[in-house]
Amino acid sequence: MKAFRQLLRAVAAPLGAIALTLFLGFLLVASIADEPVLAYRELLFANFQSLGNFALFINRATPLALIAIGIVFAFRAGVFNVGGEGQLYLGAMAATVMGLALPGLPGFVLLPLCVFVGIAAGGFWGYIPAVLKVKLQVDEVVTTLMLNFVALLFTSYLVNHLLRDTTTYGAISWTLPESVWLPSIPGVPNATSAFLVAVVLAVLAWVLLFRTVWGSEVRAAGTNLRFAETVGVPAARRVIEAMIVSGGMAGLAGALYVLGTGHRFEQNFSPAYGLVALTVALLARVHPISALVTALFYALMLNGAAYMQIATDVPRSLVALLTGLLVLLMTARLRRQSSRH
Amino acid sequence: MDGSTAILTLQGIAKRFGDKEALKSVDLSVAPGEVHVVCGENGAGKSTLMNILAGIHQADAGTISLRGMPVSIPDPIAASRLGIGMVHQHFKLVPSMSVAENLYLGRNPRKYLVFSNRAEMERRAAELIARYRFDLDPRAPVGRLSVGQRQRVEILKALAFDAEILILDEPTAVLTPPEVGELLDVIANLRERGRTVLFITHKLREVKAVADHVSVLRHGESVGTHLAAEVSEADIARAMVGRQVFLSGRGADADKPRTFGPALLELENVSVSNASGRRLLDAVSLAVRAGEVVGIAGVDGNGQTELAEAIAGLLPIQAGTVRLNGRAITGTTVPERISAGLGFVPEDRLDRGLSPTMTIAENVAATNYRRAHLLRGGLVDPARRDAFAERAIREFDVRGAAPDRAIGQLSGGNMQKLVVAREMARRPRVLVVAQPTRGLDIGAAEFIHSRILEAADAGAAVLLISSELSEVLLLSDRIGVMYRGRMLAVLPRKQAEEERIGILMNGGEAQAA
Amino acid sequence: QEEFSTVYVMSDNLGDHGFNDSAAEGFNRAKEEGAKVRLLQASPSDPQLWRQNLEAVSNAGTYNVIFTGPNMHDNLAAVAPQHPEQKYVFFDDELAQPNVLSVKYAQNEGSYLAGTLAALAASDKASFPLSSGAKKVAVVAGMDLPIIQDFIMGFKQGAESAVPGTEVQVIFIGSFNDAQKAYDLTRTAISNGADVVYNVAGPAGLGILKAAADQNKYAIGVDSNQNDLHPKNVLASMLKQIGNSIYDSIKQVKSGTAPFGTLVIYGLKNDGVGLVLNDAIVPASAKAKVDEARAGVASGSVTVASAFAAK
Amino acid sequence: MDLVTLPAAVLEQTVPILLAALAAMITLRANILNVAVEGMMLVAAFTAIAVGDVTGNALYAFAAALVAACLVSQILAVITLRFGADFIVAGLGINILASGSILFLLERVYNSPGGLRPITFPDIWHLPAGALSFVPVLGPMLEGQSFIALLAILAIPASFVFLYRTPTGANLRATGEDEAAARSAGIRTDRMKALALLLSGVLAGLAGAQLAMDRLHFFLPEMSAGRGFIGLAATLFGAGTPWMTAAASLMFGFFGAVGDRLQAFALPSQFVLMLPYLAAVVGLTFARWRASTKGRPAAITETKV
Ligand SMILES: Nc1ncnc2c1ncn2[C@@H]1O[C@H](COP(=O)(O)OP(=O)(O)OP(=O)(O)O)[C@@H](O)[C@H]1O
Ligand SMILES: Nc1ncnc2c1ncn2[C@@H]1O[C@H](COP(=O)(O)OP(=O)(O)OP(=O)(O)O)[C@@H](O)[C@H]1O
Ligand SMILES: [Mg+2]
Ligand SMILES: [Mg+2]
Repeated sequence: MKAFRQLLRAVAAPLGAIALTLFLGFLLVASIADEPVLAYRELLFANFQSLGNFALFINRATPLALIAIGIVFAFRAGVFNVGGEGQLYLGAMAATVMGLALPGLPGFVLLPLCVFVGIAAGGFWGYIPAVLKVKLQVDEVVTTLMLNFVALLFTSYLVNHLLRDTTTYGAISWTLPESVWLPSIPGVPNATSAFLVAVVLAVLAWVLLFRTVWGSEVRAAGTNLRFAETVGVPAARRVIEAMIVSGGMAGLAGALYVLGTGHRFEQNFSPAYGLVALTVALLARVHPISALVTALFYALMLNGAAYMQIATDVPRSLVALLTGLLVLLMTARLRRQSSRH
Repeated sequence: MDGSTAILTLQGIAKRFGDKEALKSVDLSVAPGEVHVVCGENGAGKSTLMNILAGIHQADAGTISLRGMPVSIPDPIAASRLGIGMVHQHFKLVPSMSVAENLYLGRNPRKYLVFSNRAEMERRAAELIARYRFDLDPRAPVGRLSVGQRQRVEILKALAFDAEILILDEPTAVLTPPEVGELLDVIANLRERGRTVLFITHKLREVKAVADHVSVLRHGESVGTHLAAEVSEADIARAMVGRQVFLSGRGADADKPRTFGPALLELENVSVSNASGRRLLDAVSLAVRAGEVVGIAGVDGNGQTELAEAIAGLLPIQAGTVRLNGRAITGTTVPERISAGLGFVPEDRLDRGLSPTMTIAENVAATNYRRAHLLRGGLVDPARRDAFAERAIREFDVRGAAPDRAIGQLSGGNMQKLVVAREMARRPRVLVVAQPTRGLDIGAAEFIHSRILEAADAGAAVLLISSELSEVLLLSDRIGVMYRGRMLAVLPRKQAEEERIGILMNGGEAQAA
Repeated sequence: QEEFSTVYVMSDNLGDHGFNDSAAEGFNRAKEEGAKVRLLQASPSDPQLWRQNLEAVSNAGTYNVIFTGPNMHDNLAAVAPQHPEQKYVFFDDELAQPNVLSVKYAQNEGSYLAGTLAALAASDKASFPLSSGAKKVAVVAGMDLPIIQDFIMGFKQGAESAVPGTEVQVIFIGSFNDAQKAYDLTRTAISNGADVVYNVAGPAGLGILKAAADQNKYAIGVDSNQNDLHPKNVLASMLKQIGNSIYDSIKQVKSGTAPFGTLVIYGLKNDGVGLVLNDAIVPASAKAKVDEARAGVASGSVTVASAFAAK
Repeated sequence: MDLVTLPAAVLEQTVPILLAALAAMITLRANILNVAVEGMMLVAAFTAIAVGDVTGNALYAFAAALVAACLVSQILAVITLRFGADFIVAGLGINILASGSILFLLERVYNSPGGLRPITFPDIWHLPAGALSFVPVLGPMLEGQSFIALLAILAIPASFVFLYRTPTGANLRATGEDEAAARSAGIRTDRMKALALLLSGVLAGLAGAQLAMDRLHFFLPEMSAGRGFIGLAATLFGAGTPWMTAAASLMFGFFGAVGDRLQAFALPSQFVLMLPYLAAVVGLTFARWRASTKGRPAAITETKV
């Protein structure tokens, strides 16, 4: 019950900002579009107008949620993981390579293998900056950021020169064998069942972080390293583990994207999901379950915006504007900060 | 003393933080050129009151009069213009900057209008240092200074702008005994120069040593001002706490025969060096028996911290053996030592002792998840954990605490109680306690003392490390003295006259070992 | 049927002075003739958004024909079969579906001409005064993508066949937006001796042209006619006649003659790609040689290599 | 590889990163991780082109770019300092807002969502060729550089002098290092942070103006291409000190320029383009490793009592 109230508080906090942004946005839309009400109806509800739209909404939220939940682990361990994008790409690439390398294996073997190597690749990409931080105090913001570029370029090389489907014009790999395609969510065709994984993992992440000794050790290491050491927490190990989980989650997001949505690796498949998920995690106040909720909300806005653009003459840029405003206002408090503390 | 001659008069000062009434109604009158001590329990509102005088907080009600004129003090600059300077309980220094830069922080002398005039700044700093005969290098970065030196920088910072009234908030809490002596001299010196000093302390000895007047705060109210010469330490303690306080320990009845069990904590020639090869512990040997309290005295920085950390498993031991309950634990990890029966109260609660942003429940549970059965099916059971914390809060009388509050919001004394509570909860066979009452009021200190003694009575071996010689003398059955990483002597309490310990602490009489 | 309406589901933005703007030109021509036209722009790295747009307009069912741009292969493959009544035109790639008309451009053929011209310019100091005659040319490309490789292969082949031994530097920016880097790289190429730089970099290509102009060397534009951006330096522009082909397709759909279910390739033969010369600085002799090359490809006597396998 | 033009190329690649890095450095010293440099750069670049287009005056365009970036920085200041928003979230928000607003203006006002390319655009002053031919190495490196590039170089010592040789700089550093200490010394820490953001705006404005005005004379969305973040990395690499930050920026510039030249060897472009990023990770690791094996200076025992 208490946990629920806590959660409610975490979720309720940004509601004011959302309302304010929506209001400001409405004024903006009204000043431009002829039918602001229609525009807003599309923005908020078009995602639920058809199963198809709903599926796309789910598909949008899934990678965001998975990466954001991962980032929560890193943050809780005191690591600022800006590397979600690179971890995502490597995870997607690893799953693709595995699926293309052993197409003969039965799906029930190959699919878990693909998922596993995806997680491993992302986790490895989280492990490097974590070790450098723990052993040599190398700033993780720099390393994770730089490793993003490395991962993007590396996967770009692979997809263009080794795995490319030469029958199409795109920078896309050969299609994965259908045996490893993830099924859709029952009843919602084309909605990736990876979303269910995200839901389960959000809850699992919450349990791990707040209901296990491991979680409390990670958080102790993240808030006061010397305290952690003193009370017998292997702090360095926990930080590294949390980063492996963090990278692994992003890698999983990539693998599940490939297996559930794209069915092959595509260069530029991510509109900066890593960075958006970072925002999502921060807006969710670093809580895994509210990260899931925030990811859903964010996806709602993103996809709703597209419908708004299609249905009315509201320009696409207005949406970016609204999103920016939303992010900007979401952590603002409407009261002046107390001057001490 | 009547208001007309007073340099500073406070009337009806009140202050609340949210729903917490920190100050209800405080009256205070301070004569020019006196040393006025303010005491009170932790959380009585002393710091809050002084912060109001220093312009850091604003009073909700009441008046402040300076030399008979009512004044308002909206910010620290205004306070300094009015001649009020404050040395904070928690140092307010910038570690990377030099002494001179810290002294003139926010008020750098300039040249060519826009540039800092370093030469001038360092010259003035040197002058100031010389005037008060401090031993400080104006160019040394503050981060490299010892605690006592930093304290002096803080004092100079207040004096740099000709503070007529100098406020010192618990300046002695972190000082070594010799440093305390020097500080008291400085205060006397200031009084001679006609400065008025407002001095907050929990150490009643100091009150007797320097104060002209002593005022007592309790629960945000002033409960009286006395001539220091006319009241005893016990009187002040009673006024503070509202009841009689007995400071008792084993030292007081050292003659009483005691029997101890087998040695539970044994150190044999333990040596520790730092990365650059300097010996921090030099072949230290020591044994603490079941039921015994062994106190370690010594000037801070002679290896006491390292001794505690080496036992706790936080420093790698290069040579020698540590045995706990007869079993060698030299190379084992912290959790292994904890499960072997070690309890450890580190010297700095905010550094190693706690994670301030985590909840009270989590902090108290940190070393107890498995032993105290806080898990169910491998998962943390929040109800059990909260109940566990609840029990600690009750047993240790931690005021204003609830399991789900961040522990950093508690006062220092209350935090300290919870650290001790956490370590005692396991009923450790060996308990290492460092600086257990630093910054605590006399009531809280008495309480912690009695818990430490109870642990020993129940059969634990207690190693007490304190820079407070009186505390060591009060509690210990035997007393070890450390000097430059070596254990110079371990004396039975009866042979440990204060004077002899003092000589040992300064490295004298090395052959006594 | 009252009003003819069409929509272009883009995987990119307008304003690139290239492919997208060229497409928009074609739509605008159709618009002037009374068609209702909608252009749905989208971020170039968001396949899910393209899918969303594609599904939304397909579900709407109000468009006579839906155009989609490059990179949409999988999305179209998923959506088109679900809307068998809906007609689609797929640009710059191919998809075998009865309701999809695929349109491809032989950018390798156009680039072949660009390579021919570049090599001529780089070797002939007399007719091309800004050139050193050192037989060095360069391609500055956006990202290492298949379609870009198609450009490069054609260009190399053209250069080699026009002036054997011409050295072709290939340099990638790693982005289609980073015009500053494009500028720097172009200067690098020129300082390495290149006299002619072929722009294959989308929006960032503006930086290539500017750098060539600042260094007073030659450049060849791409996708739309960029000759007058720097009239003294841009020798020619390799055009995919996207606008034209879109306009033609719309007409065909209107009149019911569009060959849905097939692939149409626009190459040099049917003027779907071409090289627009900047006549002010390209002398007639060079023009003649380019024309000769064009004729060779168009007649089939020369085959230009491609980065794409035939299906 | 052409070694004669390499120094100049290194300098040119370094300048925008350096300016972005200094922008992030100034706020880092006030304890703000400024992720909004990217957004400020874009706004400045756009403003420069838009104003230059209208006025035909390079100086107006330049000034407008700086003012615009400063305005953005102050929006960030208000939302964080006045309304307590988180610096990082709000900074990311500023970036989205900046690119959104620019796109909005491009679509609505200019009808050209892909960018803004005025037919003619006023050039800015560049150091004429041969002006410094008497100086070896440095001379050819600096010739042809714009006054913004020269300003960028000057910004290194200037920021050093500001931080370490002026009272305001000292106040700013104190604010970043220990806010409570600064406040008790009577420093208005919120104002210091706002000031840091303002200076950051000036520097990011320079970076944006350089990007748009120095060579290109047009604006493209996303033309900053992550330089704001690379700059942030350079600052963290340089531990927030001016010279080290400059050195880190130079390293990025160096590997960028060398990478460009390596493309001539027909290596796969991806691996060449990776070079600056790999160099950053390896370099940083190596630097920390050296520091740790040299024996850390005797631990400064920070008493937090
Ligand atoms: N910033 C604050 N916010 C909320 N409560 C505060 C704040 N500062 C002080 N308090 C409350 O005011 C009370 C008085 O605190 P104060 O620091 O003045 O005590 P003190 O007498 O200095 O105690 P100590 O002896 O431990 O230093 C405390 O109990 C605390 O709860
Ligand atoms: N963020 C906060 N919210 C509420 N109360 C606070 C907060 N920070 C501090 N306090 C209160 O302010 C008081 C003064 O804090 P301070 O850090 O001076 O501790 P203290 O009691 O003086 O410490 P010590 O016992 O070591 O002397 C504490 O009693 C604490 O309860
Ligand atoms: Mg206090
Ligand atoms: Mg206190």
